[in-house]
Amino acid sequence: MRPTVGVVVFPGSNCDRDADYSFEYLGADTKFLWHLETDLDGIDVIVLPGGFAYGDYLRTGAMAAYSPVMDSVRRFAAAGKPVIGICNGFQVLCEAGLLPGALRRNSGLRFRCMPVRIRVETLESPFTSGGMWPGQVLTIPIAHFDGSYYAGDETLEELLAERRIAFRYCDAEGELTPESNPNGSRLHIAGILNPERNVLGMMPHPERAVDPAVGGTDGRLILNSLLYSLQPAET
Amino acid sequence: MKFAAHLNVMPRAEISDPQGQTVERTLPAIGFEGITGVRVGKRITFTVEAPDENAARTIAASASEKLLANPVIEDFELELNPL
Amino acid sequence: MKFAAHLNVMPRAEISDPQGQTVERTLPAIGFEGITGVRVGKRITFTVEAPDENAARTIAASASEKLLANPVIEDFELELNPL
Amino acid sequence: MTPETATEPPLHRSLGLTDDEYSRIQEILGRAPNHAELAMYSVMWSEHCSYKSSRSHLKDLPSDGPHVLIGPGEGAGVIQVDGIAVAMRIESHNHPSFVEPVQGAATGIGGVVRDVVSMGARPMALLDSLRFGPLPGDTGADRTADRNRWLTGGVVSGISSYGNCIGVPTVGGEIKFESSYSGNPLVNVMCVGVVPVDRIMLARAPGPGNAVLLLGSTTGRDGIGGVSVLASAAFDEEAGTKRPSVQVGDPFTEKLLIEGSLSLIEKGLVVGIQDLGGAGLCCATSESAAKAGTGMTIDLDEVPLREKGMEPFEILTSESQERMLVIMKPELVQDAIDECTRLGLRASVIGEVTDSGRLTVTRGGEVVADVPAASLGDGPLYHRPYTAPTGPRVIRTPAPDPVTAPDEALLKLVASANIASKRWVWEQYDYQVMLNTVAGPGPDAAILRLPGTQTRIAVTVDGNGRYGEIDPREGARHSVAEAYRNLSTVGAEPVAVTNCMNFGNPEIPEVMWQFVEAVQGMGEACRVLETPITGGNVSFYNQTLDDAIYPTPMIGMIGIVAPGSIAPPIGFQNEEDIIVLLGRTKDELGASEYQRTILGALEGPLPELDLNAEATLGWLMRELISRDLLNSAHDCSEGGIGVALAEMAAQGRWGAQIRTEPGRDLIPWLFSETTARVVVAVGPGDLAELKDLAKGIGTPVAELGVVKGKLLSIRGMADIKTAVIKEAYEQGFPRSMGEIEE
Ligand SMILES: Nc1ncnc2c1ncn2[C@@H]1O[C@H](COP(=O)(O)OP(=O)(O)O)[C@@H](O)[C@H]1O
Ligand SMILES: [Mg+2]
Repeated sequence: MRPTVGVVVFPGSNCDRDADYSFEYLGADTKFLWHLETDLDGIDVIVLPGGFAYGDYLRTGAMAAYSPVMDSVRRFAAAGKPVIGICNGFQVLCEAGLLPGALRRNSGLRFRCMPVRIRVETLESPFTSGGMWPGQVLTIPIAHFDGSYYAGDETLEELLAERRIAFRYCDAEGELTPESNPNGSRLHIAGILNPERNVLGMMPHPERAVDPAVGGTDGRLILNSLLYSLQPAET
Repeated sequence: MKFAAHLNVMPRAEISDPQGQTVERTLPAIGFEGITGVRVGKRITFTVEAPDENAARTIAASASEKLLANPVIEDFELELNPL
Repeated sequence: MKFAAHLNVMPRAEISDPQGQTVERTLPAIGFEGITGVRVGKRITFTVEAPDENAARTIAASASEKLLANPVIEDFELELNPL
Repeated sequence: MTPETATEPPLHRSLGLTDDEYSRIQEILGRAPNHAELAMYSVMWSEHCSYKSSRSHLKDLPSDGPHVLIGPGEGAGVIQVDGIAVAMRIESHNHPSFVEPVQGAATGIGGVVRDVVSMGARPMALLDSLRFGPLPGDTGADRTADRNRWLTGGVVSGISSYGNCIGVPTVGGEIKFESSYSGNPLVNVMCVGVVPVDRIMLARAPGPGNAVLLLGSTTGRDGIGGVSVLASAAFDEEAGTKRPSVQVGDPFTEKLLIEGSLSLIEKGLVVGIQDLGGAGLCCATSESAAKAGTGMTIDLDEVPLREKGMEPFEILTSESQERMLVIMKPELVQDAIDECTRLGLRASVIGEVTDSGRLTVTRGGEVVADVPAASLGDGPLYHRPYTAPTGPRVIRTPAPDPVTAPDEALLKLVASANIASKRWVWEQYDYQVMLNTVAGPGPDAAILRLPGTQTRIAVTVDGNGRYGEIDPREGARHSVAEAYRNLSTVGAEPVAVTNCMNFGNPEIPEVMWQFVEAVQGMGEACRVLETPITGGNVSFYNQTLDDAIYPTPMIGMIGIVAPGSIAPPIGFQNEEDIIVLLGRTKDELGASEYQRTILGALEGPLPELDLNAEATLGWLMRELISRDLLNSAHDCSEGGIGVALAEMAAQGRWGAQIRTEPGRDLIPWLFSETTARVVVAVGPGDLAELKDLAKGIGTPVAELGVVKGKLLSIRGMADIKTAVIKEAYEQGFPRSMGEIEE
């Protein structure tokens, strides 16, 4: 079965084509969903791609969180289907209340585009269950100005207790050194899951690390894991 | 009726404000001593049209809460004056 | 003596404010009618230590002009209160 | 009115028009122009729009070649690569960036991107070429240093915020510091775009009866008339004070404008399209009508305005950003408006194409301007006098500085803002979005995959004002050669050039001479290297008081990478690789970075330039790379062999043991900027093949040494640890920007 990946396009999204390219590269069917679209029939995965929805004006993701498509995405997620928000998409998920916390300006106060290392913190999610081991270090690019994850202490404790941190910034050895945190995120958080574990938000761009001609290939692990999770279980 | 709304949106007190800190560190370097506790937030001004002040306040406050400020990281103060 | 300074930095009236315009165009779509003339600027708060109010005002105003606001595209308003 | 008003110059002069120009307008119209018309002529006949000083010289540039589809004269040049059209263009935004660096640079990106979109192309890459005065701590730093730093940071953040937001990767560029730019920085931006050949659009308004649409932002009082319209007391004074001196970029609207324009084109709704740049609506309407031999009526009441009380001349000449003009069949207008509405983009029908040959503008039903459309673009042509400077031009090679030890000099160069890694800059740019960036920023040239294909192109932008100051003709030739070498070093075959000529005031004969010389030098080099010029941009008046900037032609060059050819990295990869210099080193320290940073001087003579040697070296590099013989490669440019080796050590895994040429002085050998040289590393087993190839084509080969250990060890010089070189190279720039506390 070829799963169908719905790539949401907000006004100002700019990694929509990249997500489309990479999922197709990995063998999925894809469909663009303009933000006014509310019909998600036939869609197996929702991707909220990176970019600058509404120019990132006011606050990243703030206006996009109110796009008509987001109500449908909420229902889609509530039905247990997988949603992945990448970069700007992560920001939208937080603003829309699908994930806790918020993304603030990088602590260095500059946009950063670079490959970073992230550590796989849990295998319990469709995004991390296939072909990864706990503590595995992946190299994935980031490209953001507002990627500093913030949540209050209580929320952080909850995330830890429920093992809902999917990825943390680390060094080549998997250590959480201060230099390895590119944006000042609390607990080095690079990606988190919702309580039901079917919604992932992450700042790094796995879709930029799929085609070896233009980047690494570690992003495939995440996207492939997601695609495998949709295959009917073999009996 | 029209009302002028002034909204101050500041990072919440318990949250560190790297932008404010950077400004604070830069100031002495360019000759300004004695400035501390710098915090940088947003100021948003707009006009609300509503039947009366109460209605205007409801609109403005709820726009602030829902869109203009993010309660996870920001506090806001709203001021409303008839125009 | 210490003074609390509140600085409002707004895009100058004749300068276009894409941020404010975009917010304004989005608000009705989210269900907020009657909001117009949105402008988005900065709010900066800090403490000034100086021998007297005049000295504090001089420091704060000149820091605003030189660093905190960009007079080419922004206007600012400064409020100072003894602490 | 004050008594002085009576003696004030006539309006046309305060608008920057000469008496002769004014008479010509009267002749064209058969009457005196009204205010709006006068304003239109004044902006259209300004240097910026009419190229009145430069046109007669630019026409001789070579612009034909097997790949060129569209040469100079359109929004962007277009070449053909494997059946795909690639559009290219450079624009300057020097003056706005000096006033407000963030917004100046941002709006500069917006402008050049729209030029490319106006060809129907999707922008796929940006490169920035920047010049500022010296940063604090740098040789030549003076009281402007702090401001230079502020400008640098601002310009980079402007490019970053705008380019990143519109989702076009910034894949390369250059940034240099020289005192000559302290009073006038340069911000040049190049944009590359792609379009299927059969979908290339032109700025034409054919077909009387066709509708004229304005897409994008509202029109405000921004950037009206650029220069002296503002100064005119005869215009409403109050309006004058309301006019902003700076424009604020709106990348979000630009993104919608890109998507909207391309979508209308893709749906086949568009017969002509032009961006609104200099001289705004007045230019876009008159030019597109004139080029199609038609006329146009424009109703100003239909132009969405941002401000109240705008005068017709203000609406016509406003340079508000993020707008495009589209010509289409009237029956398709509704489809177009529906599509724009869906995308959230403003679109208004503002007029109609006519067969009158006139641009007729109405407001409230009254005609407010009515002029022959072609006459606005057909501005005056000047043959400005030019003379070579007469003063003594110091041409002597300064003696090497006896005090600075060679290792110290090398480290100082490597850490200097001009040479140190620009990571601090390019990490602020999203260089990956669109997933076509095969390499860059960082390598000698960026490599891009053309979307949807396996075809790769390489792009670079290069300019050398120091060389130009010594000899503008040679300087331009050198810049072309350096761009050519950078492309060759990544294995690409250079095929086309676009350029931006940055000069001082052309009314000064010595400056005009620099310009004429540079144009000729550029043309000469491009002829020899077979890289036709597809277009360019001229920026004059880069000058404060009597000080013109160094004459600085920027060369943007595109090359094609052979299928299967993989560019070697700069850094040393394998211990025991043999390090080889292709080309010969002469004692040529004139105008070098060594001279600048270590000696604090600028003196000639320039290194000799042998374009044929560049061409052969280029061929050799492409051959070596396509045979996969090279493990590392880096061209020798600023800082010579010394800096090239240091960069290869800084970016690689290993150091090197280098022997020098017997009987040569170390300093000139290390730091001479002799042209036509590349340093490469090859596996010992491949050395013979390399030598054979080089010998066959006549490129000199010298074995410099071997990749080894963690030291850069050059005979006659104290060893330097590679870690120390790395530190200097990586931290130099952040340190200059004040990000690292001493
Ligand atoms: N302003 C800039 N923007 C983007 N990339 C830059 C900038 N300045 C330098 N770079 C990148 O850094 C690398 C080194 O630049 P430079 O030393 O100018 O190269 P070269 O000497 O080969 O022309 C190149 O890959 C270049 O693209
Ligand atoms: Mg180079």
